[in-house]
Amino acid sequence: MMRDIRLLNQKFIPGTLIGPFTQANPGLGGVCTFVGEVRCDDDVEALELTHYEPLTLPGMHLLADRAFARFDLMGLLMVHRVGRMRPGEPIVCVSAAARHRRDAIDTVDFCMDHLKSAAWFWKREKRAGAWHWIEPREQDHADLARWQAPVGDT
Amino acid sequence: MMRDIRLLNQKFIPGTLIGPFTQANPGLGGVCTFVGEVRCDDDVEALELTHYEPLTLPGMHLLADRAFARFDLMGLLMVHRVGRMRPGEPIVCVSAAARHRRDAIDTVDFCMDHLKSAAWFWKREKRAGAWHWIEPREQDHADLARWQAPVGDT
Amino acid sequence: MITVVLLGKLADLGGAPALTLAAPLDWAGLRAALPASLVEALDDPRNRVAVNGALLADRSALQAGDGDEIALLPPVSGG
Amino acid sequence: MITVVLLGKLADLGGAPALTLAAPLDWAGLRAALPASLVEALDDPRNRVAVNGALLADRSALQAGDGDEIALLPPVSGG
Repeated sequence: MMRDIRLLNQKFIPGTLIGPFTQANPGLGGVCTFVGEVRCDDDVEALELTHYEPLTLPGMHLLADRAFARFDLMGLLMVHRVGRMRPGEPIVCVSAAARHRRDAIDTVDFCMDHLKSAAWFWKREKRAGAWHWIEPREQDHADLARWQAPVGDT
Repeated sequence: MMRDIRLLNQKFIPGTLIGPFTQANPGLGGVCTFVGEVRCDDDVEALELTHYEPLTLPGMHLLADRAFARFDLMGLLMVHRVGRMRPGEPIVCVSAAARHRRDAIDTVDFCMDHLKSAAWFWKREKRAGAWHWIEPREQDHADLARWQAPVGDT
Repeated sequence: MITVVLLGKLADLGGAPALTLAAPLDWAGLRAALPASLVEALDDPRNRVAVNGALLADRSALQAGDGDEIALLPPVSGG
Repeated sequence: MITVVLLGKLADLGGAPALTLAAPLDWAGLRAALPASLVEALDDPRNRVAVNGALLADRSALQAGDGDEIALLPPVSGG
Protein backbone atom coordinates (compact mmCIF):
# COMPACT_ATOMS: atom_id res chain seq x y z
CA MET A 1 0.00 0.00 0.00
CA MET A 2 1.47 3.27 -1.15
CA ARG A 3 0.68 6.32 0.94
CA ASP A 4 2.42 9.63 0.33
CA ILE A 5 1.11 12.72 2.15
CA ARG A 6 3.16 15.90 1.93
CA LEU A 7 3.20 19.64 2.41
CA LEU A 8 5.63 21.38 0.05
CA ASN A 9 6.90 24.93 0.33
CA GLN A 10 8.46 24.91 -3.13
CA LYS A 11 7.13 24.61 -6.66
CA PHE A 12 6.50 21.03 -7.75
CA ILE A 13 5.86 19.25 -11.03
CA PRO A 14 2.89 16.87 -10.64
CA GLY A 15 4.10 14.54 -13.39
CA THR A 16 7.23 13.72 -11.41
CA LEU A 17 5.04 12.50 -8.53
CA ILE A 18 2.30 10.73 -10.49
CA GLY A 19 4.55 8.54 -12.62
CA PRO A 20 6.36 6.89 -9.70
CA PHE A 21 3.08 6.69 -7.75
CA THR A 22 1.40 4.75 -10.58
CA GLN A 23 4.44 2.47 -10.92
CA ALA A 24 4.33 1.79 -7.18
CA ASN A 25 0.84 0.31 -7.42
CA PRO A 26 1.16 -2.62 -9.83
CA GLY A 27 -1.97 -4.56 -10.62
CA LEU A 28 -4.26 -1.59 -10.17
CA GLY A 29 -7.42 -1.13 -12.21
CA GLY A 30 -7.24 2.62 -12.42
CA VAL A 31 -5.64 5.80 -11.19
CA CYS A 32 -7.51 9.05 -10.83
CA THR A 33 -5.54 12.25 -10.38
CA PHE A 34 -6.53 15.83 -9.78
CA VAL A 35 -4.09 18.69 -10.12
CA GLY A 36 -5.20 22.15 -9.04
CA GLU A 37 -3.35 25.21 -10.25
CA VAL A 38 -3.45 28.87 -9.29
CA ARG A 39 -6.08 30.18 -11.69
CA CYS A 40 -5.19 33.04 -13.99
CA ASP A 41 -8.02 35.21 -12.72
CA ASP A 42 -8.27 38.73 -14.00
CA ASP A 43 -5.80 40.63 -11.91
CA VAL A 44 -4.39 38.08 -9.47
CA GLU A 45 -0.62 38.55 -9.28
CA ALA A 46 0.17 36.02 -6.58
CA LEU A 47 -1.43 33.73 -4.04
CA GLU A 48 -0.24 32.81 -0.57
CA LEU A 49 -1.29 29.79 1.44
CA THR A 50 -0.63 29.82 5.17
CA HIS A 51 -0.82 26.67 7.24
CA TYR A 52 -0.46 25.83 10.91
CA GLU A 53 2.14 23.14 11.34
CA PRO A 54 0.62 21.32 14.37
CA LEU A 55 -2.77 20.94 12.63
CA THR A 56 -2.35 21.00 8.85
CA LEU A 57 -0.26 17.91 8.10
CA PRO A 58 -1.87 15.79 10.87
CA GLY A 59 -5.23 16.84 9.38
CA MET A 60 -4.16 15.61 5.95
CA HIS A 61 -3.10 12.29 7.46
CA LEU A 62 -6.47 11.98 9.18
CA LEU A 63 -8.17 12.68 5.85
CA ALA A 64 -6.07 9.94 4.23
CA ASP A 65 -7.07 7.55 7.05
CA ARG A 66 -10.73 8.31 6.34
CA ALA A 67 -10.26 7.78 2.60
CA PHE A 68 -8.60 4.39 3.18
CA ALA A 69 -11.43 3.42 5.56
CA ARG A 70 -14.19 4.57 3.21
CA PHE A 71 -12.92 3.41 -0.19
CA ASP A 72 -11.27 0.28 -1.52
CA LEU A 73 -7.87 1.82 -2.23
CA MET A 74 -4.46 0.56 -3.22
CA GLY A 75 -2.61 3.84 -2.90
CA LEU A 76 -3.07 7.51 -2.16
CA LEU A 77 -0.88 10.50 -2.97
CA MET A 78 -1.85 13.85 -1.45
CA VAL A 79 0.52 16.76 -1.93
CA HIS A 80 -0.28 20.36 -1.06
CA ARG A 81 1.71 23.52 -1.58
CA VAL A 82 2.07 26.22 1.05
CA GLY A 83 3.72 29.62 0.72
CA ARG A 84 3.62 32.05 -2.19
CA MET A 85 2.64 30.95 -5.66
CA ARG A 86 2.10 32.59 -9.03
CA PRO A 87 -0.76 31.99 -11.48
CA GLY A 88 -0.25 28.70 -13.31
CA GLU A 89 1.67 27.00 -10.51
CA PRO A 90 0.28 23.75 -9.08
CA ILE A 91 -1.27 24.04 -5.59
CA VAL A 92 -2.52 20.54 -4.99
CA CYS A 93 -2.18 17.05 -6.40
CA VAL A 94 -4.31 14.12 -5.25
CA SER A 95 -3.92 10.75 -6.91
CA ALA A 96 -5.75 7.56 -5.95
CA ALA A 97 -5.04 4.06 -7.21
CA ALA A 98 -7.68 1.38 -6.86
CA ARG A 99 -8.86 -1.85 -8.39
CA HIS A 100 -12.07 -0.18 -9.57
CA ARG A 101 -12.51 3.24 -11.12
CA ARG A 102 -15.36 4.35 -8.84
CA ASP A 103 -13.14 4.07 -5.75
CA ALA A 104 -10.32 5.95 -7.48
CA ILE A 105 -12.54 8.79 -8.73
CA ASP A 106 -14.59 9.09 -5.53
CA THR A 107 -11.45 9.20 -3.41
CA VAL A 108 -10.08 12.14 -5.37
CA ASP A 109 -13.46 13.89 -5.18
CA PHE A 110 -13.69 13.22 -1.41
CA CYS A 111 -10.13 14.36 -0.66
CA MET A 112 -10.41 17.51 -2.78
CA ASP A 113 -13.71 18.54 -1.18
CA HIS A 114 -12.17 18.15 2.26
CA LEU A 115 -8.90 19.87 1.36
CA LYS A 116 -10.90 22.77 -0.07
CA SER A 117 -13.14 23.41 2.89
CA ALA A 118 -12.02 21.44 5.93
CA ALA A 119 -8.21 21.52 5.83
CA TRP A 120 -6.17 24.02 7.79
CA PHE A 121 -5.17 26.44 5.07
CA TRP A 122 -5.70 30.17 4.79
CA LYS A 123 -5.44 31.82 1.43
CA ARG A 124 -4.83 35.36 0.32
CA GLU A 125 -4.44 36.88 -3.12
CA LYS A 126 -2.39 39.81 -4.30
CA ARG A 127 -4.28 42.12 -6.62
CA ALA A 128 -3.01 45.50 -7.77
CA GLY A 129 -0.18 45.20 -5.28
CA ALA A 130 -2.40 44.59 -2.22
CA TRP A 131 -3.09 41.35 -0.37
CA HIS A 132 -6.70 40.22 0.22
CA TRP A 133 -7.78 37.30 2.39
CA ILE A 134 -10.08 34.80 0.69
CA GLU A 135 -13.25 33.86 2.53
CA PRO A 136 -14.64 30.30 2.45
CA ARG A 137 -16.94 29.71 -0.53
CA GLU A 138 -20.53 28.53 -0.04
CA GLN A 139 -20.02 26.06 -2.88
CA ASP A 140 -17.15 24.41 -1.01
CA HIS A 141 -19.37 23.80 2.01
CA ALA A 142 -22.10 22.38 -0.22
CA ASP A 143 -19.53 20.07 -1.83
CA LEU A 144 -18.37 18.87 1.57
CA ALA A 145 -21.92 18.16 2.74
CA ARG A 146 -22.27 15.55 -0.03
CA TRP A 147 -20.04 13.19 2.01
CA GLN A 148 -21.89 13.51 5.28
CA ALA A 149 -24.16 10.50 5.27
CA PRO A 150 -26.62 10.48 8.17
CA VAL A 151 -25.52 7.06 9.41
CA GLY A 152 -22.37 5.02 9.23
CA ASP A 153 -20.16 7.79 7.92
CA THR A 154 -16.56 6.91 8.56
CA MET B 1 -10.21 24.85 -26.49
CA MET B 2 -8.23 21.63 -26.63
CA ARG B 3 -10.07 18.53 -27.77
CA ASP B 4 -8.23 15.30 -28.47
CA ILE B 5 -10.28 12.14 -29.08
CA ARG B 6 -8.45 9.04 -30.27
CA LEU B 7 -8.58 5.30 -30.72
CA LEU B 8 -5.14 3.70 -30.50
CA ASN B 9 -4.21 0.20 -31.56
CA GLN B 10 -0.79 0.32 -29.92
CA LYS B 11 0.46 0.61 -26.38
CA PHE B 12 0.54 4.20 -25.11
CA ILE B 13 2.11 6.00 -22.16
CA PRO B 14 -0.51 8.25 -20.49
CA GLY B 15 2.11 10.68 -19.15
CA THR B 16 3.17 11.59 -22.66
CA LEU B 17 -0.41 12.68 -23.44
CA ILE B 18 -1.31 14.36 -20.14
CA GLY B 19 1.70 16.68 -19.94
CA PRO B 20 1.12 18.36 -23.31
CA PHE B 21 -2.64 18.40 -22.69
CA THR B 22 -2.18 20.32 -19.42
CA GLN B 23 0.28 22.71 -21.09
CA ALA B 24 -2.25 23.34 -23.87
CA ASN B 25 -4.82 24.67 -21.40
CA PRO B 26 -3.13 27.67 -19.74
CA GLY B 27 -5.09 29.49 -17.08
CA LEU B 28 -7.01 26.43 -15.99
CA GLY B 29 -8.09 25.85 -12.40
CA GLY B 30 -7.67 22.10 -12.41
CA VAL B 31 -7.11 18.97 -14.42
CA CYS B 32 -8.64 15.64 -13.54
CA THR B 33 -7.29 12.53 -15.20
CA PHE B 34 -8.31 8.90 -15.07
CA VAL B 35 -6.10 6.14 -16.43
CA GLY B 36 -7.51 2.63 -16.59
CA GLU B 37 -5.21 -0.34 -16.90
CA VAL B 38 -5.76 -4.01 -17.61
CA ARG B 39 -6.17 -5.38 -14.11
CA CYS B 40 -3.89 -8.18 -12.97
CA ASP B 41 -6.77 -10.48 -12.13
CA ASP B 42 -5.99 -14.01 -11.06
CA ASP B 43 -5.41 -15.83 -14.28
CA VAL B 44 -6.00 -13.26 -17.03
CA GLU B 45 -3.23 -13.58 -19.60
CA ALA B 46 -4.47 -11.06 -22.14
CA LEU B 47 -7.41 -8.87 -23.00
CA GLU B 48 -8.79 -7.95 -26.42
CA LEU B 49 -11.00 -5.00 -27.21
CA THR B 50 -12.89 -5.07 -30.48
CA HIS B 51 -14.48 -1.95 -31.90
CA TYR B 52 -16.63 -1.18 -34.93
CA GLU B 53 -15.02 1.61 -36.90
CA PRO B 54 -18.19 3.33 -38.21
CA LEU B 55 -19.68 3.61 -34.70
CA THR B 56 -16.92 3.63 -32.10
CA LEU B 57 -14.96 6.81 -32.82
CA PRO B 58 -18.05 8.83 -33.86
CA GLY B 59 -19.64 7.66 -30.59
CA MET B 60 -16.66 8.98 -28.62
CA HIS B 61 -16.93 12.33 -30.41
CA LEU B 62 -20.63 12.49 -29.56
CA LEU B 63 -19.76 11.76 -25.93
CA ALA B 64 -17.21 14.61 -26.01
CA ASP B 65 -19.89 16.92 -27.47
CA ARG B 66 -22.20 16.03 -24.59
CA ALA B 67 -19.45 16.63 -22.03
CA PHE B 68 -18.70 20.07 -23.49
CA ALA B 69 -22.43 20.89 -23.47
CA ARG B 70 -22.97 19.66 -19.92
CA PHE B 71 -19.85 20.93 -18.11
CA ASP B 72 -17.85 24.14 -18.12
CA LEU B 73 -14.74 22.74 -19.79
CA MET B 74 -11.54 24.14 -21.20
CA GLY B 75 -10.23 20.94 -22.69
CA LEU B 76 -10.91 17.24 -23.01
CA LEU B 77 -8.59 14.36 -23.85
CA MET B 78 -10.17 10.94 -24.44
CA VAL B 79 -7.93 8.13 -25.63
CA HIS B 80 -8.96 4.50 -25.83
CA ARG B 81 -7.00 1.43 -26.76
CA VAL B 82 -8.31 -1.29 -29.04
CA GLY B 83 -6.71 -4.62 -29.89
CA ARG B 84 -4.84 -7.00 -27.64
CA MET B 85 -3.36 -5.90 -24.34
CA ARG B 86 -1.54 -7.52 -21.45
CA PRO B 87 -2.17 -6.99 -17.71
CA GLY B 88 -0.75 -3.66 -16.61
CA GLU B 89 -1.14 -1.92 -19.97
CA PRO B 90 -3.24 1.24 -20.10
CA ILE B 91 -6.66 0.85 -21.77
CA VAL B 92 -8.14 4.29 -21.41
CA CYS B 93 -7.11 7.81 -20.48
CA VAL B 94 -9.60 10.63 -19.95
CA SER B 95 -8.37 14.04 -18.89
CA ALA B 96 -10.50 17.14 -18.40
CA ALA B 97 -9.28 20.69 -17.83
CA ALA B 98 -11.64 23.25 -16.35
CA ARG B 99 -11.66 26.47 -14.38
CA HIS B 100 -13.31 24.67 -11.44
CA ARG B 101 -12.50 21.27 -10.01
CA ARG B 102 -16.11 20.02 -9.95
CA ASP B 103 -16.42 20.34 -13.73
CA ALA B 104 -13.08 18.58 -14.26
CA ILE B 105 -13.85 15.69 -11.89
CA ASP B 106 -17.47 15.26 -13.04
CA THR B 107 -16.43 15.25 -16.70
CA VAL B 108 -14.01 12.40 -16.11
CA ASP B 109 -16.65 10.51 -14.12
CA PHE B 110 -19.27 11.11 -16.85
CA CYS B 111 -16.99 10.09 -19.72
CA MET B 112 -15.72 6.97 -17.94
CA ASP B 113 -19.23 5.78 -17.08
CA HIS B 114 -20.27 6.19 -20.70
CA LEU B 115 -17.13 4.61 -22.13
CA LYS B 116 -17.62 1.65 -19.79
CA SER B 117 -21.21 0.90 -20.63
CA ALA B 118 -22.40 2.85 -23.66
CA ALA B 119 -19.42 2.91 -26.03
CA TRP B 120 -19.03 0.46 -28.87
CA PHE B 121 -16.42 -1.88 -27.45
CA TRP B 122 -16.50 -5.61 -26.95
CA LYS B 123 -14.07 -7.20 -24.57
CA ARG B 124 -12.75 -10.69 -24.15
CA GLU B 125 -10.17 -12.16 -21.81
CA LYS B 126 -7.75 -14.99 -22.28
CA ARG B 127 -7.59 -17.33 -19.31
CA ALA B 128 -5.75 -20.67 -19.33
CA GLY B 129 -5.21 -20.28 -23.05
CA ALA B 130 -8.90 -19.81 -23.94
CA TRP B 131 -10.75 -16.59 -24.84
CA HIS B 132 -13.93 -15.64 -22.95
CA TRP B 133 -16.27 -12.77 -23.87
CA ILE B 134 -17.03 -10.35 -21.06
CA GLU B 135 -20.67 -9.57 -20.42
CA PRO B 136 -21.82 -6.07 -19.44
CA ARG B 137 -21.70 -5.52 -15.66
CA GLU B 138 -24.80 -4.48 -13.73
CA GLN B 139 -22.69 -1.96 -11.84
CA ASP B 140 -21.76 -0.22 -15.09
CA HIS B 141 -25.42 0.26 -15.98
CA ALA B 142 -26.13 1.60 -12.50
CA ASP B 143 -23.22 4.03 -12.88
CA LEU B 144 -24.57 5.23 -16.22
CA ALA B 145 -28.06 5.78 -14.82
CA ARG B 146 -26.65 8.40 -12.43
CA TRP B 147 -26.33 10.81 -15.37
CA GLN B 148 -29.85 10.38 -16.71
CA ALA B 149 -31.69 13.29 -15.16
CA PRO B 150 -35.44 13.18 -15.80
CA VAL B 151 -35.53 16.64 -17.38
CA GLY B 152 -33.05 18.76 -19.25
CA ASP B 153 -30.43 16.08 -19.74
CA THR B 154 -28.25 17.03 -22.67
CA MET C 1 -22.53 -8.29 -52.54
CA ILE C 2 -23.39 -7.34 -48.97
CA THR C 3 -20.92 -7.62 -46.08
CA VAL C 4 -22.30 -8.70 -42.71
CA VAL C 5 -19.96 -7.74 -39.87
CA LEU C 6 -20.32 -9.79 -36.70
CA LEU C 7 -19.11 -8.09 -33.53
CA GLY C 8 -18.15 -9.54 -30.16
CA LYS C 9 -19.36 -13.04 -29.47
CA LEU C 10 -21.54 -13.03 -32.59
CA ALA C 11 -18.30 -13.53 -34.52
CA ASP C 12 -17.83 -16.78 -32.60
CA LEU C 13 -21.44 -17.82 -33.25
CA GLY C 14 -21.07 -17.05 -36.96
CA GLY C 15 -17.65 -18.69 -37.17
CA ALA C 16 -16.04 -15.56 -38.72
CA PRO C 17 -15.84 -11.80 -38.07
CA ALA C 18 -17.62 -11.11 -41.38
CA LEU C 19 -19.74 -12.90 -43.96
CA THR C 20 -20.56 -12.03 -47.54
CA LEU C 21 -24.12 -12.44 -48.80
CA ALA C 22 -25.79 -11.79 -52.13
CA ALA C 23 -27.64 -8.47 -52.57
CA PRO C 24 -30.31 -7.28 -52.08
CA LEU C 25 -31.50 -8.27 -48.60
CA ASP C 26 -34.48 -7.35 -46.50
CA TRP C 27 -35.01 -8.63 -42.94
CA ALA C 28 -36.58 -11.91 -44.00
CA GLY C 29 -33.86 -12.39 -46.59
CA LEU C 30 -31.12 -11.80 -44.01
CA ARG C 31 -32.68 -14.29 -41.59
CA ALA C 32 -32.86 -16.88 -44.37
CA ALA C 33 -29.30 -16.30 -45.58
CA LEU C 34 -27.47 -16.33 -42.24
CA PRO C 35 -26.21 -19.54 -40.63
CA ALA C 36 -28.80 -21.12 -38.31
CA SER C 37 -26.41 -20.47 -35.39
CA LEU C 38 -27.02 -16.73 -35.81
CA VAL C 39 -30.78 -16.59 -36.31
CA GLU C 40 -31.61 -16.72 -32.63
CA ALA C 41 -29.14 -13.91 -31.96
CA LEU C 42 -30.67 -11.94 -34.84
CA ASP C 43 -34.07 -12.03 -33.16
CA ASP C 44 -32.71 -11.00 -29.74
CA PRO C 45 -33.60 -7.30 -29.34
CA ARG C 46 -30.49 -6.75 -27.19
CA ASN C 47 -28.41 -7.24 -30.32
CA ARG C 48 -28.52 -4.08 -32.43
CA VAL C 49 -28.42 -3.87 -36.21
CA ALA C 50 -26.70 -1.15 -38.25
CA VAL C 51 -26.56 -0.54 -41.98
CA ASN C 52 -23.54 1.43 -43.19
CA GLY C 53 -22.84 2.60 -39.67
CA ALA C 54 -26.39 3.80 -38.92
CA LEU C 55 -28.28 1.93 -36.20
CA LEU C 56 -31.74 0.72 -37.20
CA ALA C 57 -34.57 1.74 -34.90
CA ASP C 58 -36.79 -0.88 -36.55
CA ARG C 59 -34.74 -3.85 -37.74
CA SER C 60 -37.67 -5.35 -39.66
CA ALA C 61 -37.41 -2.34 -41.99
CA LEU C 62 -33.89 -3.37 -43.05
CA GLN C 63 -33.10 -2.85 -46.74
CA ALA C 64 -29.57 -3.48 -47.97
CA GLY C 65 -28.25 -3.38 -51.52
CA ASP C 66 -25.02 -4.11 -53.32
CA GLY C 67 -21.97 -2.72 -51.48
CA ASP C 68 -23.85 -2.10 -48.22
CA GLU C 69 -22.47 -3.22 -44.86
CA ILE C 70 -24.75 -4.72 -42.24
CA ALA C 71 -23.38 -4.91 -38.68
CA LEU C 72 -24.77 -7.14 -35.92
CA LEU C 73 -23.84 -5.64 -32.57
CA PRO C 74 -24.26 -7.50 -29.27
CA PRO C 75 -24.44 -5.57 -25.99
CA VAL C 76 -21.19 -3.73 -25.37
CA SER C 77 -19.02 -4.92 -22.53
CA GLY C 78 -17.21 -1.75 -21.75
CA GLY C 79 -13.92 -0.10 -22.43
CA MET D 1 6.10 32.99 28.25
CA ILE D 2 3.18 31.93 26.05
CA THR D 3 3.20 32.27 22.27
CA VAL D 4 -0.06 33.25 20.62
CA VAL D 5 -0.07 32.33 16.92
CA LEU D 6 -2.47 34.34 14.75
CA LEU D 7 -3.54 32.64 11.54
CA GLY D 8 -5.02 34.10 8.37
CA LYS D 9 -6.53 37.51 8.66
CA LEU D 10 -6.20 37.46 12.45
CA ALA D 11 -2.48 38.12 11.85
CA ASP D 12 -3.49 41.37 10.12
CA LEU D 13 -5.86 42.27 12.97
CA GLY D 14 -3.18 41.57 15.55
CA GLY D 15 -0.48 43.32 13.54
CA ALA D 16 1.87 40.30 13.63
CA PRO D 17 1.76 36.54 12.95
CA ALA D 18 2.56 35.82 16.61
CA LEU D 19 2.53 37.56 19.97
CA THR D 20 4.27 36.70 23.22
CA LEU D 21 2.35 37.01 26.48
CA ALA D 22 3.23 36.33 30.07
CA ALA D 23 2.24 32.96 31.58
CA PRO D 24 -0.07 31.69 32.92
CA LEU D 25 -3.26 32.57 31.05
CA ASP D 26 -6.86 31.49 31.37
CA TRP D 27 -9.61 32.71 29.00
CA ALA D 28 -10.24 35.95 30.85
CA GLY D 29 -6.52 36.56 31.08
CA LEU D 30 -6.08 36.03 27.34
CA ARG D 31 -8.93 38.43 26.54
CA ALA D 32 -7.37 41.03 28.81
CA ALA D 33 -3.85 40.61 27.42
CA LEU D 34 -4.61 40.66 23.70
CA PRO D 35 -4.80 43.91 21.70
CA ALA D 36 -8.33 45.34 21.60
CA SER D 37 -8.39 44.77 17.83
CA LEU D 38 -8.42 41.00 18.49
CA VAL D 39 -10.96 40.73 21.30
CA GLU D 40 -13.98 40.77 19.01
CA ALA D 41 -12.40 38.04 16.86
CA LEU D 42 -11.65 36.07 20.03
CA ASP D 43 -15.34 36.01 20.93
CA ASP D 44 -16.46 34.97 17.44
CA PRO D 45 -17.26 31.23 17.67
CA ARG D 46 -16.25 30.77 14.00
CA ASN D 47 -12.67 31.39 15.08
CA ARG D 48 -11.27 28.26 16.73
CA VAL D 49 -8.74 28.11 19.53
CA ALA D 50 -6.03 25.48 19.93
CA VAL D 51 -3.48 24.92 22.69
CA ASN D 52 -0.31 23.08 21.64
CA GLY D 53 -2.04 21.89 18.46
CA ALA D 54 -5.18 20.53 20.18
CA LEU D 55 -8.44 22.31 19.35
CA LEU D 56 -10.48 23.40 22.36
CA ALA D 57 -14.08 22.26 22.42
CA ASP D 58 -14.80 24.81 25.15
CA ARG D 59 -12.58 27.87 24.80
CA SER D 60 -13.63 29.28 28.16
CA ALA D 61 -11.81 26.31 29.73
CA LEU D 62 -8.47 27.50 28.29
CA GLN D 63 -5.48 27.05 30.59
CA ALA D 64 -2.01 27.84 29.24
CA GLY D 65 1.26 27.84 31.09
CA ASP D 66 4.86 28.70 30.41
CA GLY D 67 6.05 27.40 27.01
CA ASP D 68 2.56 26.66 25.73
CA GLU D 69 1.40 27.78 22.28
CA ILE D 70 -2.09 29.17 21.78
CA ALA D 71 -3.35 29.37 18.16
CA LEU D 72 -6.27 31.50 17.00
CA LEU D 73 -7.67 29.99 13.81
CA PRO D 74 -10.18 31.79 11.61
CA PRO D 75 -12.38 29.81 9.17
CA VAL D 76 -10.23 28.07 6.57
CA SER D 77 -10.46 29.32 3.02
CA GLY D 78 -9.46 26.21 1.21
CA GLY D 79 -6.44 24.73 -0.44
